[in-house]
Amino acid sequence: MTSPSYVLLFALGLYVVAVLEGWASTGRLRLARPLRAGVALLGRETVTPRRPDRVLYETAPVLLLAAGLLAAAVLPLDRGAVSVDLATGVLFVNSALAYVMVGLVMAGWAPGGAYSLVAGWRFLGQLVAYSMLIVMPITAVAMRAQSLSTTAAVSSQVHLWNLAAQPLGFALFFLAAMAVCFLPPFDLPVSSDLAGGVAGEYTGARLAVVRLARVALVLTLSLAVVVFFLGGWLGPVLPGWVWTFVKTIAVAATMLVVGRLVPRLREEQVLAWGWKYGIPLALVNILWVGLTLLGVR
Amino acid sequence: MTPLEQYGLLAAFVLSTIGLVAMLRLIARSLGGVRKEPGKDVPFSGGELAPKPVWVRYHVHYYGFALLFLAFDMEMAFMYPWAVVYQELGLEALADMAVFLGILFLGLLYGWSQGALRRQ
Amino acid sequence: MTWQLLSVAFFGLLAIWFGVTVFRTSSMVRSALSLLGSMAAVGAMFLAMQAEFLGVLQIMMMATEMTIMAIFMVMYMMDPGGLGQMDMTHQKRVSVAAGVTGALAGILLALLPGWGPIVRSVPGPARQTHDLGIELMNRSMIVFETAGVAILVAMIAATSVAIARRR
Amino acid sequence: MIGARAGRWTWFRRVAARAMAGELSAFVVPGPEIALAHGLDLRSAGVVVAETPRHASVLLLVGEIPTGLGRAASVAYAQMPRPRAVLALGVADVSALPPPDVSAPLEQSGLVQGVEGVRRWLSTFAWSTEATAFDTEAVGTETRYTCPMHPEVVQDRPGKCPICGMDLVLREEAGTPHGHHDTSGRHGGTEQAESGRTEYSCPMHPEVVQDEPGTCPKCGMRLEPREGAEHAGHGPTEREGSEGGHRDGGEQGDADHGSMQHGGFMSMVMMTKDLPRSDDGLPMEWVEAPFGPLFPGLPGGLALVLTLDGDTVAEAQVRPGTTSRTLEEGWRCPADDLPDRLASLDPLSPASYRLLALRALEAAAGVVAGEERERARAGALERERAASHLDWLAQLGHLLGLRWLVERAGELQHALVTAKGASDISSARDGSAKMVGRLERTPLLEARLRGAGFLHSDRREELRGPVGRAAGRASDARCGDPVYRKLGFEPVVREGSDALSRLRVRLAEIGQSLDLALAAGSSELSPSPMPHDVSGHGSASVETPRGEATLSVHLTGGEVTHVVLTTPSERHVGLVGAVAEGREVSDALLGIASLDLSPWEVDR
Amino acid sequence: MITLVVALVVGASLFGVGLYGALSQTNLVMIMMGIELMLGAAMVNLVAFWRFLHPGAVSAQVFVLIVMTEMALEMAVGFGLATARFRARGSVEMEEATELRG
Repeated sequence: MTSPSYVLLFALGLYVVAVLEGWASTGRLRLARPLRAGVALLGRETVTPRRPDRVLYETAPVLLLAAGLLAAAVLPLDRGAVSVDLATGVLFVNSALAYVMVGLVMAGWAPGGAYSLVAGWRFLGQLVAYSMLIVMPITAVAMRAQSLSTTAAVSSQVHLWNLAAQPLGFALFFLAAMAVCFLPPFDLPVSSDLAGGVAGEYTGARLAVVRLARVALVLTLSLAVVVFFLGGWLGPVLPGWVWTFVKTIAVAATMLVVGRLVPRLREEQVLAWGWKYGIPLALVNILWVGLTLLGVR
Repeated sequence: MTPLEQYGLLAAFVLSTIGLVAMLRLIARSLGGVRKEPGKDVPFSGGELAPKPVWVRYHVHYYGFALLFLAFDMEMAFMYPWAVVYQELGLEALADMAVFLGILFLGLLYGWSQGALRRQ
Repeated sequence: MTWQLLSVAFFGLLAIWFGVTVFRTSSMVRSALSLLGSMAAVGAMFLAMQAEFLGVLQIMMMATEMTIMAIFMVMYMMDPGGLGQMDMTHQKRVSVAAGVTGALAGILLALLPGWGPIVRSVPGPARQTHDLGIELMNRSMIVFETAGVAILVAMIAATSVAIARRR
Repeated sequence: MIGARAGRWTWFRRVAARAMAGELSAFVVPGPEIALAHGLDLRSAGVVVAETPRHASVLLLVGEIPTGLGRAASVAYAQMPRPRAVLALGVADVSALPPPDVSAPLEQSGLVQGVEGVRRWLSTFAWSTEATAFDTEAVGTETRYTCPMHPEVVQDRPGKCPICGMDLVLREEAGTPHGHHDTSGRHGGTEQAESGRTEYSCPMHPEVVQDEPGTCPKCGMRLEPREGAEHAGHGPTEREGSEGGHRDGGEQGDADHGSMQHGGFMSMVMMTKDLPRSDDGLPMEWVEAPFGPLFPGLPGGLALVLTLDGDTVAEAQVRPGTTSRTLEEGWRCPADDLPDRLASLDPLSPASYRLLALRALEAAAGVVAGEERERARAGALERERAASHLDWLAQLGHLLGLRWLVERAGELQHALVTAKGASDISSARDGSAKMVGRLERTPLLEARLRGAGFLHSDRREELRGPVGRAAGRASDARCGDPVYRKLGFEPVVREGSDALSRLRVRLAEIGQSLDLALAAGSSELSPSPMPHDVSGHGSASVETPRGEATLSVHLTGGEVTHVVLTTPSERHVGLVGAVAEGREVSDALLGIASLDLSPWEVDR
Repeated sequence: MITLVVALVVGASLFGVGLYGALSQTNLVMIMMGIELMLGAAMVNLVAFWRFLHPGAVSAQVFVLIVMTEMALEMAVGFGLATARFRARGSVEMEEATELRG
């Protein structure tokens, strides 16, 4: 595999996730929908609110998209198939995802509307709740891999996937991943009880970018779940990249569907649960991994 | 690839994202501009024209969490290098980190007991 | 090496420019995000100087910290939107003088002495993280645990002053 | 072409227009709940309901649009990006809006046909060389300059704030053509303050100032005349009597008149010292944000205004006037017309009000409807109750982000509204039993709803209908009814008085009502034969889906001469503050939604 | 050599900007931003020295970590104080903190 093929594969993944998202949000599986919806958005006016913070308003969608794509760039699709094999890839995924929050806060503040403002600051609260839960399980993954490289994270799962080695970490990371890409029930920043929230003041081409960024985030986070916990490219018979692809789409579909079965959480609940149960459990997970690794030695 | 080339590639990714967005905006622009009309550029607020500026001092009710988070977050800076060498050092590393996390957890418990972990 | 020089210079300029913007804009959110920009540029400088772990860590930590800073600025500044274009400074002349003097002194110090031979080779990023871990667990163990105590103290201090007793 | 984008057709524009025609999303005015109540199924017609006009390409008008709502709709229309179409179902013409691009009758086939029409419209007029600007009175804005720190300083040219010396910032205000309570009241005050004319102000709400006598839009008290203040900077009046929370406009006005005149430094201590304190003791600034009349998740027409302290609601009130129509003056009518008139009062529960009118007329005329007839009436009433609760569930699903609930409740409601006979009703009953079961098994739902919209028990006596029954109060107009007694009716009572218990009451009532409707056999609202030219007085009450409504009627010679109507939502609208204040926005909205207010019953 | 000097110059300039901010701003929160910038400048210098003079000295990186921690802690305590002060006085302007000057 070569670099352009990663991009193509990722674009294909984006399209599939977009189709799945349409399915999850309208209940109909239509293959042409993302393309048609995208063109329809481009054909509509791109309204700018009166005297917004123009710089932040324009930057926010780009930042959201860039954060999703950059995080994906360090995640491997197959053995040796990774755009940028950073030695600190695991950490880099975190740092790119931190800018999702920056982008949403910008997008919430910039238009100067009450709904988006509330929604933007809400997401910061959500970040305070989930951030530790995304970081700590990844640390436990790095403990097994003895490295911060994402490829090493996959290689360390040859004998046992992290899903089995640290189920608690997987559960926490999965939930936190849903919170990062603000999927239901964590869709506070774009919630329908604030008339679309942060995305509410974006129209036309800008809205298209915001929606694309959301899809990219879902794909990236699913890929991250696969790489860190589901053995990445590991799997019998089929080529590695097919495994990665299949697993990623499966995780994305699960993420998109599962959250819709429960009501949207309140920021207060997300925060309290994240800190009172999430962080202690994440510490227990680290301790568990630490002890099992000692046992292995 | 040397590390520096890798960082260059990451920068190129950022630039191409910007390029992608610019291209989308150009396509959209080629389909027509935005007509200026009264009321159109006012943020939607339930069918009323926005009455007051909202950029005022905003009460963030989760600042108790935020303060704890600011301090607690720094733990990560130490945990990543620790995780890398954990298997090499074994029990000693586990003990070290247990003490460190124990100390931090005390802080968390204190905050909890003082009511930082709730809406203010 | 030219690339290294160019990128250090570029991100350095970016960091300074964002740093200046922090105090020039009257919108508080912009101000906080400019500081984030400055700090992220510093992180990029770390990357350009091949301190990968520190660079990525800096870019990550500052994102959350500076955005949290933004909430406190929006809470406690008089006019967070910067709508009124207020001047929120005092003793401007003294401050400019102090700032310029400080910067010039630093620059002079940087230019004057011969810094001795420059080391070309640098340990790889994976090695750096590993060494850092070993260092933290061995020689700098006390430093590391002290940092833990400092964090504990900060958490206690922050909550004990900031959290109001429930009415 | 007020909805088209300017320009000629090119191939790419054609492609885009075709894509837009395939992806219709509609902003529904008054709201999706009205569409459901009229028996429209938007989803099967291929329309996605948009949460904000910004994301919508169609403005879908359903049924009668009162003037106030038409104004709000025109604002929403102005905020839609072009190309945008107006699809009117059963609406003649809304004065504030451009003439509808597509009109169709108010029924499912009309909707389908209308959607087709919009698709055609998009492929013909999405781009047009004759595109014109949309500019009606309602969205006409006046440009004003105001001080960010002293909102009471308003003038029509740029400059410095006389109080603090800051640059004034531009802001547009809605044009105030006629009777737009909010803006005319509030901002009018400061303009007159400069001229020193006589103005009228509410003794309880000093921020309500207008230049003609009238009643306060907030509390309904009569406004008192007073002399306009000399300086723009002074607050309109003393704050005595405005309890705790009320802070609006001019109240912090003259706090630091002096300190600003000398030196450029503005004292923040002075600025914040009069601000209300939040629970944690921080003096923050509050923002007034409208969450209506057109807000997804709340019934369309409910002009809710929340004063936000961060993301917490400090104050909540419902402004009147959005759905008010000219019904009131027209009450004088032949007795035979009264049922129709009353049925058009509330599109959300027309059958209940028709029944109310029938019963009141019968009471006035001294006629007794036969048991058979009353049974059929009970059947119709219960059917409407179940449908109304399902409609409410769909709205709740929207607020909770439970899409399946929105869809399922909508489908069941649709099935019930269009049901032909007993077999349709019993299949709807089975379907709703399944849905209720699923909802009860939904994880986290209890945690989400418990405590939201809680009402203290000293409010219990004010509560009616399901809200009252969820507070343990078996208040039900059906209890004394012999027909219901025969059908074996027992009111559903739950304890808790919060959103969760209200949900439980309504869930139980859906099944109960459908059982009753099935037991009643037929469902029909037929009037009893009435003597002509009857005179007399009579009153009746009906347990509408929202609670007990009563009507007393005076008849003189076959003419209705005087009518007194009380509706449950009138009572409950005053509870909005109690359920919302001090709560986080989404919780407050859930609490308000759990009251199931009908704005149509509130302003008549 | 040049790169080192450039990095040091950047560090010095950032320090200057931070110093200006810390002195000129009237608001506690803004003063903290100045301090953050100065600490950032310190980190730039530390990393530059590590990279070009002592790449083998891991303790330099530990030092940077400690400075970074210090930044976060300063913010936590600073905002805690700001909250307490705002609650008590309704202002975090330094000009109004007269009782602190004695």
